[in-house]
Parts: sequence; C-alpha cells; structure tokens
Amino acid sequence: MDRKFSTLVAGAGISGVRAALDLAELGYRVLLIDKKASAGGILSQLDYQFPNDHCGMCRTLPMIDRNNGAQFCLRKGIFHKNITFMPGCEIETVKGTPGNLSISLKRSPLGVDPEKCTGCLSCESVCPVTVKEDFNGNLSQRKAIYLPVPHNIPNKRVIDFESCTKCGECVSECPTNAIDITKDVGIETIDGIGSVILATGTELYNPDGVDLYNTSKIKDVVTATAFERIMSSSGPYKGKIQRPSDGKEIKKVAFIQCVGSRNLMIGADYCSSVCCMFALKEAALLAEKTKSSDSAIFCMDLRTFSRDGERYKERVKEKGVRFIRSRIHSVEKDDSGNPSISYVDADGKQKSESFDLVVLSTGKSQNLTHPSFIENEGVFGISETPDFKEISDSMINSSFASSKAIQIAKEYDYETKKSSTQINDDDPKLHIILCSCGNLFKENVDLTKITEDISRIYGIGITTIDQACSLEGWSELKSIIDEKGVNRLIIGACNPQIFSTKLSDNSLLTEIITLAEHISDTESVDEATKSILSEIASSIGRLKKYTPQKVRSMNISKRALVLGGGISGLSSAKTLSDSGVPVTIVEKSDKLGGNLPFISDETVIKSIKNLIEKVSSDSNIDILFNSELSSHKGVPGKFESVISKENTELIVQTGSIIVATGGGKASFDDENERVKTTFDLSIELMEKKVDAKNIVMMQCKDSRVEPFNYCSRICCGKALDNAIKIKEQNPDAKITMFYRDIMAYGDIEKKYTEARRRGVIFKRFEKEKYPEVISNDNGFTIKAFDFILNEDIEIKADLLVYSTGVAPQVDNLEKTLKLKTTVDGFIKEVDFKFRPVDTGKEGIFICGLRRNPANASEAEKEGVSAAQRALRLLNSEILISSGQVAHVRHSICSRCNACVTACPYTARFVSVEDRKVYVDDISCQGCGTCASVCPNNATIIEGFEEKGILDSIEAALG
Amino acid sequence: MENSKDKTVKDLAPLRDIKSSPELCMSCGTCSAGCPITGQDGFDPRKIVGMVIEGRDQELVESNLPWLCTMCAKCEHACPMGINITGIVRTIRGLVDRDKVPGMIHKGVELCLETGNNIGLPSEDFDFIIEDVGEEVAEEEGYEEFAAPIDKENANILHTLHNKLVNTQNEDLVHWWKIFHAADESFTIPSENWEGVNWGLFSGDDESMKTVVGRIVEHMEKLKVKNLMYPE
Amino acid sequence: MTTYIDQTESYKGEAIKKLAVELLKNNTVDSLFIPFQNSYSGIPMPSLISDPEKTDGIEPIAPVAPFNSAKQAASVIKYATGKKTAFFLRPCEIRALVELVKLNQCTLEDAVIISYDCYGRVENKKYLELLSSNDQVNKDFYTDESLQNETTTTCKSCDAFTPLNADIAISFMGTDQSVFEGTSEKGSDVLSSLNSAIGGSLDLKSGGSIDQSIVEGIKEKRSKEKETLFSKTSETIKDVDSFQKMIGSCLNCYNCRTACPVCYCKECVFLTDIFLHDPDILHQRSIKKGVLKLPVDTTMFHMTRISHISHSCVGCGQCTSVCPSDIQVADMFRTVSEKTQEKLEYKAGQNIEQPIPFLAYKEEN
Amino acid sequence: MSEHKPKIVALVCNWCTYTAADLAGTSRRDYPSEIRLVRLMCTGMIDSKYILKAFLEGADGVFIGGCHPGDCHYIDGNLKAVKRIEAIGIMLEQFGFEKERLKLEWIGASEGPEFQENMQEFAKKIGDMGKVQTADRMIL
Repeated sequence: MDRKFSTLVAGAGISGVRAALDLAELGYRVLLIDKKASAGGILSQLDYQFPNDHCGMCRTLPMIDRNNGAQFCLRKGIFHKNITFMPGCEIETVKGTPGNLSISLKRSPLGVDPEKCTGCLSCESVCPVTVKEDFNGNLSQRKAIYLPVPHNIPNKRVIDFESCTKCGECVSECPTNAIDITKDVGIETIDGIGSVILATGTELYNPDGVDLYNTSKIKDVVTATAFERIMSSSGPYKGKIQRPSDGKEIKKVAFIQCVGSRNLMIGADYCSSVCCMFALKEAALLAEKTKSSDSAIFCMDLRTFSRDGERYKERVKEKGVRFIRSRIHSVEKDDSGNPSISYVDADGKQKSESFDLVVLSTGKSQNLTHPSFIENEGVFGISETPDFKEISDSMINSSFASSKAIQIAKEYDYETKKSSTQINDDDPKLHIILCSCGNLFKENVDLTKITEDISRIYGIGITTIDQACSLEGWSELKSIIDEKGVNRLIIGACNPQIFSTKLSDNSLLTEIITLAEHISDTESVDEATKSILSEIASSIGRLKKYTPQKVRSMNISKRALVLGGGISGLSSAKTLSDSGVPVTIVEKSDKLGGNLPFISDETVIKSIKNLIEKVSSDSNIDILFNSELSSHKGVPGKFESVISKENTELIVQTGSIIVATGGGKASFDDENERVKTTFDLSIELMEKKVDAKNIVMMQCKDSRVEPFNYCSRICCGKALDNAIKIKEQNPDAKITMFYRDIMAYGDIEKKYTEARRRGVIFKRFEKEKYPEVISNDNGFTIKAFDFILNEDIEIKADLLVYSTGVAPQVDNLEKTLKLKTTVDGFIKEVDFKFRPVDTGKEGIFICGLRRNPANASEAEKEGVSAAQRALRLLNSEILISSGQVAHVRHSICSRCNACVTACPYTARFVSVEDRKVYVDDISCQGCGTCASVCPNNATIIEGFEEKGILDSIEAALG
Repeated sequence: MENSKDKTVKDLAPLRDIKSSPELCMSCGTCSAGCPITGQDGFDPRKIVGMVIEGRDQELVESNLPWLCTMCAKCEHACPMGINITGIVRTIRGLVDRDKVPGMIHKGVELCLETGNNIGLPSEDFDFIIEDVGEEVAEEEGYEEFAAPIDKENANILHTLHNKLVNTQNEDLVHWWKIFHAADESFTIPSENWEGVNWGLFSGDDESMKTVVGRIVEHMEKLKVKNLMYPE
Repeated sequence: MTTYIDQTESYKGEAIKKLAVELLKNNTVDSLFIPFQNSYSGIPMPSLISDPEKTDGIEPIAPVAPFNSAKQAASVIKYATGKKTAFFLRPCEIRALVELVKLNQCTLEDAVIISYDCYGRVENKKYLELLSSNDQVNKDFYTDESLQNETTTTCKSCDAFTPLNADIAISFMGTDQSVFEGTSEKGSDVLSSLNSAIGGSLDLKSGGSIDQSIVEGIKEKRSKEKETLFSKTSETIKDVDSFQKMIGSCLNCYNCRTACPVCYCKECVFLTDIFLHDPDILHQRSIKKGVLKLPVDTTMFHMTRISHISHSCVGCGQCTSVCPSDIQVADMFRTVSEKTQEKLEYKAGQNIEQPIPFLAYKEEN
Repeated sequence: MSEHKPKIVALVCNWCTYTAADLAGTSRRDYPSEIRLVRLMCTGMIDSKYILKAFLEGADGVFIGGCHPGDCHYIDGNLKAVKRIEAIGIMLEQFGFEKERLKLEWIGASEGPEFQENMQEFAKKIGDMGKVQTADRMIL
C-alpha cells in the first residue's frame, strides 16, 4: 500500500499552507490541494496586511531546517520537500479510517503541462476568448488561457475551461506542445493517507444583484477585495489608484460595512470578523497613497478587537478618515455620475454625500457548510464552519488542526528520515550548461563568443544542450554532470525555476541564470551576448567562492518547560506530552486551571477539568506548584532554567519554553455590593438567580482608553451571556447595556441577536463620554445621551455591572527571558499576523492571556499552537542546522559586539566565560545584518561570502 | 379597538416572515438613511422603532410622527433585521383616537362605510358620470362600439375606481377604457361600493379596512370575476 | 567649581606632573597612564605607572605624541578590573577613547581621565631634532611661538583642542595659572578628596579664571586654517582621478590604519582572504584591463577605510605622520569625516551616550 | 548623452525586490538589460564595500531594493541598512560621485511594475547623467 502522504490538506490558502508547513517541518509528507489553479488563497490578492500595512507572509516559512524549502516570497508559491501541491483538485469522498484513508479527488484539467510551458505568452496572444478577470475583482480582462496569479512562479498558464471554446488556436501556437484541451475532469483516488485537514476557507458574499448596492448599474461601487486590487501595483490599473467608470483618481471613498453580514434577512446572523479591520486598512492605505483624507467608513460597530486594532483605528482617524455610525441603505448615482449615499449623522440628521468610489465591505457568504465528510474520523476542519478569521487567528486554528493530524501521523508512523545533503566541499570544479531553447538563443545570442570568452578568461568549459527543460535535455544535463565530475554548476536557461526544484536534492552547488531576460526585441545580438557574458562571469565569481554549507547538528534537551498551569499552558503541555515530549509545568499557585473559577460555560468548565485531570495523571508531565522561573540561560534546544520553589532552587534543562503565565481580570474595586464585574456576575449566575429588576451593564470600563487602550475581546460576549441568562431566569428584568462597540465577532453575533430578541436594551456611548453614574439609596441613576432618541436619558438601576477588561500577568518574564512587550504589557509576538505564538526568540513561545486577551477556547488553541511550534525543535533528539547561517572567525573578531546588537533574532551572544561572540545556529536565519556591520569580515554568512559577492560585482561590470 | 388598547405596539405590530419583532432592531440606521423624509419635522423611523422598544407608545400616539410617514416601505425593504416598520406605523395610527386622525382620511373611511365611496358620491351621480364618460369614449373613431360595462358577469377584470377618477379626473378613465377596448379586455365596474381606495390602510383602521375589502371580494364572487384591478 | 595652582613653576607640565604623582601617592588611583621619558627613547611614551617612586620621567605635555594613545589606553581598560587608573590624554585621544567605548573596546569604569588645553604636537622626527638642540624644548614650546609653529598641519588646523569628556580638565589658555576643573562627578570627587588630603602640598586654591576671549581667538585662527585646508583637500579629492593621484604612491603598508586610534579591528579586512587574491584573479583582471597595477585595491582600501570609520575619525593626524609615502591621509580623512559627521548629526568623541549611527536602530513602530 | 547605455548594479533583497524583479521578468515587463541583479538575502546584508566596489569597477549607478519598512522578512534588516547606505552616499559624493547614482528604494514582492518603472527611470536618469567618472578607467 502506498502510504506516501501522512496528511491531505485541502485548501492552499494561508491556513492550509500553515497546516501543511507544520507537518512538513516535522518530516511528514503532505499533499496540498486547492480547487483553484493556484495556491495562496485570498492573500494572493492582498498586498497589504494591517497593522503594518505590508505583507510579511514569508515569515510563515520554516525557520528551522530551512534547506528543505525554498527561501523566497511565499506569494510566489509554496515549495517544500515534503509538500506536494496539486492545483485544480477537490475532495469528492473520504473513506476508511485514520491512518488509512482513501480519498477520491476530482481533478479538473489545467490544460497546460507545467513541465513544458515556458510562459512565452504566445497562447494568450492567439486566444480569442476574453473574459473578466476575477483575480482583479472583475475590473480587468483576461484570456481563457491565462496566468491565475501574476506573481506566482512558475508562471505557467492554465486554461479556464468554463470560458474556453476549444478552438485549438493555442494548441497549434504553443512552441513546446504544452497544451492539451482534450482532457476532462477526472476522478483520482489516493490511498493510505493518515488524515485530512480541511482548510477550504470560505467564500465572499456576492453583492451583485442586490438592488440596494447597484453594482451592476454603478461601476464605481466595488467590493473591498476589488478595491485592494485597485490599489495593487499588479492590479487592473497597475497601481494607479483610479476608479473603474472614468479613470478618475480616487480620493474619497465610502466604505459600507456589514455587506452580507449581520443581516437576518439573508440568513447572515454572524459577524464576518475581518471586514472592519480590512476597511480601516484600506482607508489608511488610500490616505497614505493619495494624500487624501476625506474617506468615510459607515458602520454600526467598528470591531477593532484584534491586537493593536484600537490604536490602529485612532491612527486611521488621525489621517482624517471619518467613522460614521450609520448603516447604509442604498447607493445611488448623483447628477455628475458619482456614487452617492444617504446616511444619518450623529445629530440624527439625514445627509447625502457623493464619493469617488463606494467600497462594499463584503463578509463571508451565507449558508456555507462543510462537506459531509467532515464528520469522518481523521478529518479535521480548521474552523467549525466555513469562516473568515483574522490571519493570526487562522494561523492558530491551523496549527490546532495540524496538531491533531500530527498525532495520527505519529501514531501510524509516517515520519520520513530527516536528511541534509552535505555538499561536496572539494576544490571548486565548475562547468556551465546553456540551453539553446530550440533556436531562440542560437538566433539571438552569439554562443560561440560566450564559450570562447569564458574559456579564455576563466578557463571554464561550456556545454550547450538543446532543450534542457525536456526529458531528454534533463538526462543529457545529468550525464554531463557525471561525465565532467563537476561539483559546481551554472545553468543558463529560459525558465530556471524548473531546475531549482529538480536540483535541490543534488549535492551540487548551482547557480541558475535566466537567459530569456537578456533577450528582447530592442536588444541586438551583441548586447544580449555581452549581457549574458557578464551574468555568467558574475555567477562564476560567486560560485567559486561559495563555502559549502556545513551540516552541523546539535543534541536537543528533549523536554519542554511550560510556564503557567492555566488553560493555554495545560493544552500546550498535553499536546507536547502526546507527541512524546516530557514536560515540566511551573505553576505559581497551588493548583492548575488558571482562570477556571471565572468561567461560566458548563461545557468549557467540563473540558478544562478534563484537561486538568489528564495532565495531572500524565506521567510524562511534572508539575511544580508554588514555583516560578527565576533565571534562564542557554540556546534554543538547550535552555537551562532555574526554578525557585519555596526557598529551594532547581535547574531544568529544556529544549523549549512556553510562556503561558496568563492574565486575568483587570483590577477593579468597588465596595458597593450592588456593583459587580461582568466576570463575577457570570460566576454568580451559575449558582443563583439574580433578583435585581433593573440591571445596567456598562461595557469598556477603563478599557479601550489610555492607558488600557485595547479591546479585551471577551467582555462583550460574557456580558451578552449574562444578559441572556438573567432574561431566562426573569424575563421581566429590565436590562440596559451601555456599549461603545459590541464586539460580537464571528458567531458571538448570534448572542447579540438573541439578547435583543429577549428585550435587552442597548445604548451606545462615545469614548469621550462615559455614562455618568449617580448612586443613591435605591441604587443608581445612569445619565447618558441616547443617540437614537436624540435626547438625554436617565436610567435607574438596582444592579450595576461593569465590564472591566483583561490584563496580563505581572511576572517579570519579559526581563528574565528578554522578551518584548506591548505598551500594555502583553508579551509581543515577533509577527502578530503570521507568527502569532512566536516570541522572536527561537525556542520560546507565547500563548494565552499573557499574549493577548482571549476566551477559553481561543486560549486552548493558542496553547496547542505554541506546542506545535515548539515541536519543530523537540520532535527529534538531534537538530540539524540549516545552511546559510553566520559564523564568527574568532581569531580576527575584535568583539565590538556590533553584530550582537544588530541581530534581529538574538541569535548572537557574548559568552560569559571567554567574552567571545557566538552564534546560535538554530536561531540564526542567515540575514547577514551581522556581517554587514562587521568591519573586517570576522563574521561570515555561508553562501553569501563577501569575496564571492565582490567578485560577482566585479565580473558583472567586466 | 378596545382590547388592543391594553397591548403595546410591540405586541400588536405584525411580524414579517422571519418573525422579527421590533426588539431585534440594532439601531443600525439603515431605515433612517433610506427614508425619504428622515429629519422632516423630527421624523426618523429608527427613532420610532426605538420608542416602540421602550414602550413609549402613548408618546407616539399623541405625536404627529406616525402621520408623517408616506408608507413607502423603503425602510423595511433594506432592514437587515426584517422589522416591519410600516406595520409598526400603522399599528400606532390605529391606536390614535379616530377623532384625532388628521385630514379627511378617517372621514373618508366613515363615508365609505356609509355610501360605498370615500367622498360620499350619490349613486345616481356615479351612474351619470360613468355613462357620460363611456359615451365620450364611443365618440372617438374606432371606439364606436364601446359602452361602460356595469355589473357584468364573467368579466376578466373587476375594475374598482379611485374616487378622484370619478369625481375630478375622469379623463384618466377615458385612457383606461380605451386601452381595455383596444386590447379587447373584458372588464366590469361595480355599480355600488366601487371605491378602490382603502383609507383604512392609512388610518390604521383594520376593521373598516376589512369591511371595504370584504365588499370587493363579494363583488368578485357574485360577478364571477377572476382578476382585480386596484387603483393604488 | 574650579581650583587652580599658581603658575609659580616655570613649566606648565610641572603642575600636571605634581597632580599625577599625588594621585598615585595618595592611592586615589592605582596607576597612571601618562607619557614617560625613559632612558631608551627620546620621545616620552605613554606608560602605565604604578610605583610613586618611579615617576621622575613623567613628561605629561611634551609637544609630541608618538601615536594616539587611545588604543593603548583601551588595552588597559578593556574590561573592568577594579584597578583605578588616571589617564592623562590629549583631547583627540579622549575623543578616540570615547569612540572605542562605543565600539565595546573598553570601559571607563575604572578610568579617571585628565586632560588639558592642547597646543598641538610636532612630528616625532622634528621633536628629536628640536630636543637635540634644546633640552628645555618641552617647557619652551609653551612660551615660544616659533616652536609652536612647528606643529603638524593637523594640529594647526584643529579647533577641538580643549578637553571634552574628561573628568578633570586643566586650562592653560587664557590664564597664567593652571586651572583645574572637575568636569564630571568622578573628577570633582577626585579633586576634592585630593584637596582635603594634600591640598597644602599641591597648593590647590579655589577659584581661578580664564579669559575665554583668548581661547576663542585661538579657536578662530585654527578654524580658519581648517577651512582653508579642507577646501584645498576637497579639491584634491574632488574626483577619483585626482584622489588616485593623491594616493598614487600608496604601497599598502597599512601604517595609517595601524596608527589610527579608531581603526579597532584586530586584523584589517584588507589582510583577510577577501583581498588576498589568487593568481588567476590577478590574471583575469589583467586580461580584462590590459594592465594591472600592483599592489591592487589601494583605492578600494582607502575608500573602505573611510566608509568604515569616517564617522568616528577624531582628526588626530597620526595617519599622515606614519605614512612612508608622505600621503596626506589625515587631510583627506578629516575633510570627508567632517561632512559625513555633519550629515549624520554625529560628532566623533563628543557624546558618549550617542551611539554610532549605524549601530543605533530605532525600534520598529 | 542619452545614447549612453548605463551599467547598473542592482543589489536586491531576496524576498521583496528580487521577487518583484522576477515578477517583472515573468510578466514580460522589460527592464533595461544593462542592469545586473545581485541577489542578497536582505538589504541589511549590504556591506559598504559592495557599493564601493561597484562604483570603482565603473558602475554608472547602484540601485538598492528592499522590502518596505515593516515588511522585512528579517524583521528590520532594511531599516538597519538605511543609515549605512546614506552615509556611503555622503562619502561618495565627496569623491565626485553624484548622489543620484546611488538609489535606495523599497519595492514589495508584488510590485513587479514598480520594479520595472524604477529601473527604467533610474536607467534613464543615469543614462542622461553620462558616464560615471570611473568608466573605462583603471582604478588602482
């Protein structure tokens, strides 16, 4: 039986990629499929991510054992030794049991053989079919044979058979016979798969056809994704920010929120979670790019519940973007042809305003469900329903799913042998192979001159082969390598990506030159020849001086230290232990469970208690109560931590550390027994009835304002739970909730709807004007302004409940472990979006409330995700370092420590014993910042030796 | 009407298909943004719903707010919670004492119940006008054979009339009939209770509305007419 | 608060010497780092003195500096040892030392830095010449303007001649006395403890005044010299051709970099494999250009060195002094450095708190 | 003057600008063939010697392309490079290299067209400036 893939990951968006990499990094082979013709999912359309307004997707790539994957922009595609990507595939059925699933795939033909396609474009030029390009939000056009994602490599064309007329023009035009339009959709069955991860994501709500938005009649009404494409330099207008109708520069945009979300009429009783931040980001980008500042976001609540969301919103506001609390009824066209909308302003007045463009913040499409095989054993969904999630949440959920797949992979023994090829480090012996690509290069380049010059100056031989990309060409190439006994090779061809993947396993040092780039209609043969010559010379310079990458290995302390026995810490410990890693939990108090006493959801309580039980009885997990981390040293894989426990100290050696010290209720003090916090009330409600008749709930108490200018995420949901519970107990109780924005993201929206249905009254207040509370003998009077009724109101209450937010634990770990914190004291991830549980110090991970406010299930997932990241280090006894790392030539190092300061990964440290600077191979990512601040080359980056680079510059200019 | 006085607008207002009670309102402002008269004399559909939720019925009943609404229903067409805003407005109107109903609509309702049309046009006047207009049509070339059909059985369309068409703007009737004649469409006009405009809709008077509708149903059954043409 | 010693002595250096000896005698410091004339050399060499009985040869302000002693000073305080040392340094040497602190080459924890108004130095050879004809040259230099005219071009055009970043600054210019000032807490403490212990013998009096206009006058004169020199040098290096002419006779001896107090590398990158070319590279270059001058990479060497340390150049002029080919390295360095430092808003040796521009990274966001 | 085809060395970071160059190449967006791409992992890796070497070997211009601030794969290598490159520009200017000949630009991975435009613009500008002083000289 073929047991090639431990896991099939369906969906190659960022979630699928994360899950696939999680498995691949641990040595499991993954089959990654996507129903589309390309990988990347929605992120392939988005160039920018909040909060830094750039991409950063590459930070998802493996940092340990980097040699197994390609080290380049992830938006080009996903390349890893252990990942096989199959585009145009969908799962039909899943049969069998975990460890031996049989999966039938529906494979749609792509029409073009990627092995043969050279991306020459001749097919596109003859294709008679023109259709709207969905990649660009239908704002541009493409042919039926086309490139699905412009920045993907290899840049292989595919055929969109839905619009293809099968005229056959492209087939006869293709110079490499790469096109086949005869194939039909096929079913392929793959057996022996361990598990399936469903990361198919969701679809966007389609507003076309909704009479209110008039997308068909008004061209300048577009979706948020289309607007993102408008702002992209690879978009329909090549980055010129112009509107579709007349090409006028876009300066003023109206963003209409909740299009397709929070709408019972279309069955969308949910919040799509990401659209608010999406709109904020787009408004910020537009303001930045066009220096205009008159855009407006029309919303109900502005759901800025993610990290930095609150402050980001304020920054956007400072740029002049207006936030208007009015859901929009419809879009019309004004007399000048601009889209125009009416809204109610803060004074309850109706206003009408025209914009250059209206952007519809479309949420997820309604009524989507997972396919029925999600119920099968061994199939794991990244989310419970097809859903949109903020990238960091997606990453965490992905790793949560992959950790289950890993359990299966481990149980059924799918692991591949880890290997790292040692490149031949004999004296450099170079050879050059040039592909003449049919007659293309013969006609446009003077190959004789190139051969002569290279031989005269460098004494290096050149062999020309006809079509290196063909099968014959490939075997010819291999025989030349064997015959010449070379250990370093330069390949000049038109489509070098083919070789870079094919040759990656070889023990050759290879440089690949794109010959096609030197040939164009405007260049003469002489110029092309000269240009290629200097590129070859440049490669020679570099290749000669490459130091073969040394494979180093290190023994790992196969144990993890989990700081904190709360929910996230427990789930971390459990995941690690299940993977065979012994764990030491350090818990400050005398029991496990952390915030368990403040959780009111019975099912959650049950599952935490269950977790506590499992962890307590796990012989692989040591628990140290009443103890704390007092000091720490060492490198990833070999940390040494000193734990102080009741006046004694003990030393624990671990390969990794997980920080899960948590957090809790922000401090709040009120003696009055008729004043409670939302958290306390939720606990009280579990046991007894609340007899108050008039209850006022006040959200965002000392929260989302400086100095605690962040959303605690969980208070709104909890307050809604409380309100519903009270209404269940006593339908006549009058509950009024004062809020700034109800942060009912995702399915919490359902609770908001339910609370309203039950008659809970909601009153919004502004940040600047917290409702005034006057306490008297009978209770309280709350004075506020009602924006709906447009009048001052007074509400009596006999119970006042405050949502006081969440604060991180004060534990000094940021100092002990030298971690970065946010201004609010949470431990900062190295990349909030793409590496949400990485601290930036390799081997140390962060999860739970110490990282960010989270509810119990979010915290649990973070814990698993952090454990999953730690497993990259702890999965094997020996860690093989990647190539291309820095090392120090101690004999000439002057120890100025400039490199230590410069290193972004704290991979460098000064030894206390000998004051020398050392590099930790595992943490080092080979960025070379250290080398460039080192004046005398005492620091060297493998593969980027200065001499090689200088020689290649010299040769390039020769 | 007596019983309903004990109930609130919340209880009385009819629900739309998704059973969306006013409480579901999340004060998003879609209705107010789309309403053609938001802001005029303090009118704001969102505010009306808000007051209903809080049980401020009496205030609404006493104000002129429910009477400002044109009942165009643009608001509820877009309401994401499916709240029946016009239903709410009608319910409030219905709670207003009949003598406080503004303008002539309640008087019209009373006249209609009494005389069969909103303006109290005596039936001899009606017969004369219909005959007269019918002759006017027949005077034109190609329409010579036309005669206004009254109480004709088995016609395809029952043609109820807007009182205005009979009273002041009967040239519109000429157009209609010419079209019918040209299209060879069979229709009939009831000789009594011919009023096609049900002012109970606007005054919130469900009982009267029901009576007026009942009369039309009666006509259709009696005359075995399949389709109804309504002037609104 | 300043104190002063009456200039009863005929030689300003005597006051400093007295201070130095007292510091050692009273165990205020464990050692002195100070120019010392021994029997082997005519030129006073920086020496580390720990025995108060062996202080006769101290020549604190002889108008010569065999090299900028910052590197040597740094070697004494590479890391904290608990041995307190008083360093007697010229202002340019302190500047270099400050840069070396930033480059992690030493720590000032155990150091007390004492400095003085610098009249400049003469070249080593010249000094020996002067000394052979006048054994009082150390003293006469400070009164005889014709001797002062013998100082190096660099010194004549140096307008940073008053102590900065010293713990104790001693003023000669604009006063007949030697005015001592504790310019840091550390320096003030040393002075006051010394005062209370042996005030009498040192004859330190409180007060003392300096006529700043005289100091300003000198500064102005030197600034003018500097401007003239810099604009001349700018012209000399205005393009690569003229620059190559200037350094045409460079023989890659690397003396300049050895003499440079801020060139802190244990081994210069030009001595590493990067610039040690295999014969085939030399042949390749020759084939490509037709002619290859040897040694290679001299322009690259000088420009690289400028790029590495022009922000830290303190303008001491030692590179010129040691050049066997008489290349005016210092003029070039100082000219380029001034502009570089100005544009980077950084001044070498000035502010010990301000990190070197390329090593200071602003936190993201 | 503009007939002169300038030699340009482009030191580009692997993650963003190299990707953009690749994108420009694969989408058949011609950029001047006189440009020699030297791929480095990060702009933070650029040693001042590379820039000097290029100019001393007769490069008419040196283009440095990296990720946008905040987008660096290595967190902030690009920002760390800024001062160093600025300083080398200041120094080169004093030796008669016009400061326009050294250019630092942030070009994101998806900005193929930006790469092309930048290259064309830079090549044109450098071309108009005429040959660099070190062109056809033997630098000793």
